[in-house]
Amino acid sequence: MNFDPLAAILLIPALAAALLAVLPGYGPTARLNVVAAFATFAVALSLFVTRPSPGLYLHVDDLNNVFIVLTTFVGFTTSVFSASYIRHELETGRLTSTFLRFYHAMYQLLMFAMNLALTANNIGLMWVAIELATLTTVLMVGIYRTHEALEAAWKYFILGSVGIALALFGTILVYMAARPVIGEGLDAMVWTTLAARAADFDPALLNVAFVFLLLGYGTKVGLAPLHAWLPDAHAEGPTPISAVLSGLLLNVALYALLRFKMLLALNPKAVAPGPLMVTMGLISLVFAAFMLYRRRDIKRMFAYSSIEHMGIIAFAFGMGGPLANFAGLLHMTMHSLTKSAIFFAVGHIAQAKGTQQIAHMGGLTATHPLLGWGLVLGVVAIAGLPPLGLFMSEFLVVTSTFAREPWLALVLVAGILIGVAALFLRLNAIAFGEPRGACAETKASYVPMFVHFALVFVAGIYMPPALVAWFQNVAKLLG
Amino acid sequence: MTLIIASSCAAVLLAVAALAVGIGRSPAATPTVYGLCLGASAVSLAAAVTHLLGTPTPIEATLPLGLPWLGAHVRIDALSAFFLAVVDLGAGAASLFALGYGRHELAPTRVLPFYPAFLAGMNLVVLADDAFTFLVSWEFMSLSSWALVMAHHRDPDNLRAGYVYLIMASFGTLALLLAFGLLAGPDGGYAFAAIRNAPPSSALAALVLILALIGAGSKAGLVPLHAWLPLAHPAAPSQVSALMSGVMTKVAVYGFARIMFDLVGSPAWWWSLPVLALGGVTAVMGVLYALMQHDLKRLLAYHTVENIGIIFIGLGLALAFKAYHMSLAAALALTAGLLHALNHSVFKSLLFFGAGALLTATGERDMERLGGLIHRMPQTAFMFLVGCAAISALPPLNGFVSEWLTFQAILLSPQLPSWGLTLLVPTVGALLALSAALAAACFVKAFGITFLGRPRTPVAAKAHETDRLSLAAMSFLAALCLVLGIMPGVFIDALAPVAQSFAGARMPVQAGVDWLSIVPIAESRSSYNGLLVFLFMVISGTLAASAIHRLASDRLRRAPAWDCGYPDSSPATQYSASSFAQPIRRVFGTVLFRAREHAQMPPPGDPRPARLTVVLRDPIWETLYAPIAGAVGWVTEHLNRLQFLTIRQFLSLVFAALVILLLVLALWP
Amino acid sequence: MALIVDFAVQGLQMLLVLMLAPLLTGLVRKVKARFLRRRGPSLLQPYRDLARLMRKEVVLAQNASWLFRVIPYLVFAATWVAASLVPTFRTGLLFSWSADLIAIIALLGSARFFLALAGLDVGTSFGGIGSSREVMIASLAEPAMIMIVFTLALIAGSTQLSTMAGYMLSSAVGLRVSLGLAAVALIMVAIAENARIPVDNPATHLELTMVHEAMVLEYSGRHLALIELSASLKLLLYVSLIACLFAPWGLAPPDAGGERLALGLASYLAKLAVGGVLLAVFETSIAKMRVFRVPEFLGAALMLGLLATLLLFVSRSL
Amino acid sequence: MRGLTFDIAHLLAGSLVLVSFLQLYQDRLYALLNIFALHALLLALSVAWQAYAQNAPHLYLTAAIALIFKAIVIPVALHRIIVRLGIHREIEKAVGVGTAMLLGIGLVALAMVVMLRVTAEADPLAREDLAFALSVVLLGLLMMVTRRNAVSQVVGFMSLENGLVLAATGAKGMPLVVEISVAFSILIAFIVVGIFLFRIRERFDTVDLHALDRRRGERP
Repeated sequence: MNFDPLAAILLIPALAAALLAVLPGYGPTARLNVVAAFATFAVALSLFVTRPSPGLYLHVDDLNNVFIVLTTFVGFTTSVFSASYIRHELETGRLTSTFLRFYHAMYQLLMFAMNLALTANNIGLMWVAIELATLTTVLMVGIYRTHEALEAAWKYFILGSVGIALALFGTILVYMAARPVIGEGLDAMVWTTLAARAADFDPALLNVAFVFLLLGYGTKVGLAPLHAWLPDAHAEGPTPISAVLSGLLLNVALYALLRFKMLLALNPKAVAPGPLMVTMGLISLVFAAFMLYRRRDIKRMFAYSSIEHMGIIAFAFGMGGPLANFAGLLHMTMHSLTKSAIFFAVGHIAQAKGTQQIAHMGGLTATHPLLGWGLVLGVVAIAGLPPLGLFMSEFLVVTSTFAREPWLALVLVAGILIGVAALFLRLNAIAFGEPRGACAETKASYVPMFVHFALVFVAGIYMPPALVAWFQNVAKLLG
Repeated sequence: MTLIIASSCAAVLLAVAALAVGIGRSPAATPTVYGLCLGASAVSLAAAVTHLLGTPTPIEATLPLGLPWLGAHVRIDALSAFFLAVVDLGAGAASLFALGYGRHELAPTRVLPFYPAFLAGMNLVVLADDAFTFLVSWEFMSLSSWALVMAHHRDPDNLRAGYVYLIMASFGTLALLLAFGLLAGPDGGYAFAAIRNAPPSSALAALVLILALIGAGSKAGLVPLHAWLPLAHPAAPSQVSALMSGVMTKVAVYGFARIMFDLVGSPAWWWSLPVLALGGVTAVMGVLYALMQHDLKRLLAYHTVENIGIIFIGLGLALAFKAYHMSLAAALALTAGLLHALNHSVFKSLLFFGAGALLTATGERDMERLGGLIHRMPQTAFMFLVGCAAISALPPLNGFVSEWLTFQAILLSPQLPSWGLTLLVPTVGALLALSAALAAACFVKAFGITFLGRPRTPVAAKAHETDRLSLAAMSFLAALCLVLGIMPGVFIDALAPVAQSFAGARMPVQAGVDWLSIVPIAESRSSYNGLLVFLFMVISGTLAASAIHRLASDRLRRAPAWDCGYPDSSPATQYSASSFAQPIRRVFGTVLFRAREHAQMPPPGDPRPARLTVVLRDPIWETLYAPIAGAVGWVTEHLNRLQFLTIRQFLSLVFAALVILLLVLALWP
Repeated sequence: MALIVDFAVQGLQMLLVLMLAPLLTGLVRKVKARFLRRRGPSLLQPYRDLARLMRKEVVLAQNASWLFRVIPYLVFAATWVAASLVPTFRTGLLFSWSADLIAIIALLGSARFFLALAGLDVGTSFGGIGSSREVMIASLAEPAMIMIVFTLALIAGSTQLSTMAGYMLSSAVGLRVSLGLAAVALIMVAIAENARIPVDNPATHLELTMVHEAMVLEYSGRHLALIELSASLKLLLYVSLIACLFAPWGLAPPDAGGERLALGLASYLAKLAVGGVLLAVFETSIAKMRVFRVPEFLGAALMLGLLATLLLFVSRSL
Repeated sequence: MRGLTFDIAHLLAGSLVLVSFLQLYQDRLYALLNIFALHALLLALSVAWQAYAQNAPHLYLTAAIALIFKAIVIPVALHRIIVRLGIHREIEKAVGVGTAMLLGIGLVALAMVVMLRVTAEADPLAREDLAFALSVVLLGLLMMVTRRNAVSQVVGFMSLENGLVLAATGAKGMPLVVEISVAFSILIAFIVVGIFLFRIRERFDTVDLHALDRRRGERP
């Protein structure tokens, strides 16, 4: 039989999940987790060469290809990180082996759900996949069974469910809009056909649909004021999950949003989705930037920074145009790499310090040079300072915006500056100054973190033409 | 060719930085790194100078880096060649100094990797020829220097300094980002060539001017954006302080010149108004701040602010003249400004090296705890004295030449047809004169309190002369101060191509004038000859000395100080830095800094010492920075409540968003 | 040939100022004494003082540094060079183009710079008082002086003293407000710079009132002699400066023959005498002011200078 | 025939909205549960009717789920929980009944306005249904927002979801409807179990969400 990569990237995680659910013991399961993640990544890479033709349920195009590869890659590195992280958790007894099995199974299930959401060629399927992803992450956030963890999970769950419901309503509306044109049945939910015929859809229905989708998937993206679940979920869950949440799940939800934005953009009579996204983006950016100041929990702080960057990305896509869209895609990629790397560092730091409270950290560059400088590097990157990748995207966003909408650009710049100030205020306390707090040794795995940073660094000064070509195609698609 | 050499030198520096990360801990690291830096910058300097002296036609190249569809453009023309020379001159001197000074570094692993990176960043800024490369190098320079400021991170003051520095740096970069956004236009023509071909409309250009003033000014230390500078420059290790004060600020000047003289096209006359006004204010404020300091390195940092003001006065005049197509005058003003940039980088580096030598010798930066060091470290004292004289614009040293040229440029300004300028320029001239005089006063204080008199603390009494390499670096710069002072014509001629291409004309050729004197416009109008003045002074001084020693007595007897017959009292009775500044503080400080002196006199018979406390307040910090910080704090305070809502309340946020959006749809036309 | 003559004239000028300086000081002292109904020392007393000081041994404070011993020569050199570049009896001196008015002021500035350092070197409180007050005065006097230079330079279209004097001689210069303001300001600055009453009192040794004298308190012997000499040189310089700018009559042009030179010399001596007498009159008719009134005095000078310049700018641009 | 199907569907959908209002009005938990059961019943009926009208047999399955799961199982389960946890029988409201009602009416009006802008080509059935569905959704959300304790919020969420199912079934020939309704039932089951679990594991005194919020990561 011929080998179908598309099926593979879905089957591998699914099978792995099933296996991990039954296998006992730390060593083998962790290894299996890594292996499965790597296999998925390898297969995803093969998508670059052989791209299967779109079916009723699954398809691959320039847009999601990049995301699939990114997702599987970060999933792989995160699994490596999580191996060392979880070992420490087991040793300190924060996790028991039963939960460990659960954890690994859920991890692969999450991978499966995200891959499904990315490859889905069917808005219904995509919706189901994202719901699945949400549920799995909910369960993983609550895994520590502390008051805070349960509460975070509960909050995430309730808000997520509402989001899901809204998204579904939007999906139904899209179907309603498509049906008169395309006809009943599955075709009316297939991306490729939808995109082809979008111009003739009923604009009013599309508008309402987009409002619901924006709020529904926007809840997953964590745009303010729908962000409430995000900081706590990041803060209370296991750090690998925080990394995956920030690095991947937000992207996946944003990806879904982009798909629908494209749909609307194709319809001349519908409202321009741009202004909505720009507004929400700016609100999220400025709001998160201010919220960064009073954070005492390091993971919650970086969660807010994720909100901030999602705001920037939404802003970029809202502005539209080749430059801004390119910047948005680049920013998405760079952010997920950087933020997950930061969470790798933060996870080990929290383990070394035995707390997530910033007040009990200090002088890390002196006590744990690699972790400390890793964190510094991460913050420098996330603050959008050159020569790291996020600078390029911010450069493009700001410059391209200022020539078109000066005032928006000023708000954007102000938000970014406020955020940078907050981040470095905390960084000073964490990484420099006299060492503070407990100082345990950790068997940290630095490789994933520095691999990510290396990629971000390279992207900041040199981007391979192939990637650029993809991004530019997609940027054109996004209009 | 030059371009290849220059950029490869930058690449070498980056490689050295990477190397330093690797070998940072080994004892051989310090000499290796600084040695390599010295070599690289020397080569690059040679390349720049040859390019400047040869007929400098712009050379361009594009590397497959940076923005994918744009690539990294690098280019070297007269302006960048000149600033490349300034950068690498300072870099070379600093590296030489650090070869000796760096050995006393406590945390080499926090300095060595970033030092070459810093140098590379500055080189690249000067070479960059598209907005992206320029800003990347610019911010890279800030970032690496930030890391150097944080080198001694255990001191809370340094932490704060680093923090303020980074914020101001990002602020400036963002401003420049916006400026380039305007220049490049919506479809992103980021290459400087493209920008040159499509200069912005006058309204946009005005916005660019403001943004460039903010962006480059915040890096250069224009008042009121200088706040970070006196915090950050002293916090770094001394060779880095020298670089930041002497060189990095010049890179900022380069950025401003590049944008205003090259990219935005022909200027309008009123552009010069803010530049001149800010320049004048900066010059005076800077020196007044400096007079109130008793931390030596901070004092020097504030003087950087002052000199930046002088440089900007030159640039502003050049803009004004250029706007009215008075090319010759523009050339004079521009040359004056750039020459002062060069001079300042020389003597400011020299002074910071001196401060560094003191730091290693005594571990003190506070002048109130020094004194009498001229006996313990005579060579350092001599070099420092030369630096002081130079920065105080005393003939025949170099500081005087550039200020003299600036005055000459000001004296040409009545030919400017516009009212605003005719009223502003003489005022600026007065401010310039005032700042020059105050600078002299300030350096009498700096040198007198630090090196003269009697040691105020044991550490000062037990200080020892610094090492040879540091001295070599200092004497090199001191010699340069004299050379620049007595044969300025050479350098003015070297600057001719810059003036030619950016002011539209060049100053008259100085090489022809006999006795190496300089003639800005015409000999009947004004001329100055540093060499002759120098010779005159030497001759008459030696003449007098020999005559007196031969004809009259040369007997000499040591005795206790006379001091109006008071018995020799403790060193504490000497004038201290703050008491020396007291008259000037009373004259200027009472208004500007709201200086208040509280004297607590114990009642008669009470043995307690009387106490004099002086309260100074920083007007700019209080009126500009504190309110902003307060506002941010207020907003965060109030927004932070949103972190603590119940799930229901969060749900109602979602609900509200939904309803609002639906309403928007319902009301959509 | 011409070159030799120029050299001769330049040398003559240098010697002349050097020789005349103490005489001027002596004259001022004499006249003041006369006004006070004293006989006063003879006109030649300053020469005698100098000679005596020269012969005396130097008593150096124990912790005086090498700088302390070098400074008198530096100060003397700077002042002498400055004084020898001001046209006294003939414009267009050989080396006049080597330093214009701004440079001359800067030379005096460097003299003051080093003298102030000397005040701090021994590390006594009086030296400190002197230096700090001196620099405070200077920090106001110099900008005022620069403003005056601006005014004159803008009128004469040059900062070159010879050219300026030549222009002042010519009929082109009418009666100008700014010129008057500048003259007043220049006189005020001159008084301050030369530590004359009402700013400072050259004759006093009352600690709390003295400025210049406190600075040089630790000097003795030949060092003191040099400093005294440079002080009187400076006085001479300012008088001749005022003379050649505001009363340039009789100045010999560059291409003057013997008799014009003689005339110039004579007129110069006359001007000096007049200047000295006027100074004495002024000094005896006014009381010394408190140190912290000095800034106001000099601030007034600065404002006058600035006003003069502004007037000029405005009138030019009309 | 056409008219009749339309009218009946219209009637059922309209009565769903009405019942939502009743829920909004209700301030006793048990009564609320009963009314919700009614809500679910009506949903089941209307889904069944749609199944008949579009002769799409799979919709009967959805109807059945609605009937059994939502109209019977869940209310009973919640009933049990209330007894087991000894929750106060009356509902704490954040907003008074009157205002809630007013808001509700405003929302229904909004839903109508938004939906009636849809071009008439889309067949009226779908259009009206959508309008009603949207109002039910909004009312459910309003209920979640205005009620303080978890049970009534769950009820609110479920009626919201009823609105979704109504919309889904109203959309002719929409695939995956059954799957979706199943998925949602699972979701709701999760919620209910969640409430229950917290009681067992974490000894929260009440499932009033306030108690959950009391333990917070970072109080200033």
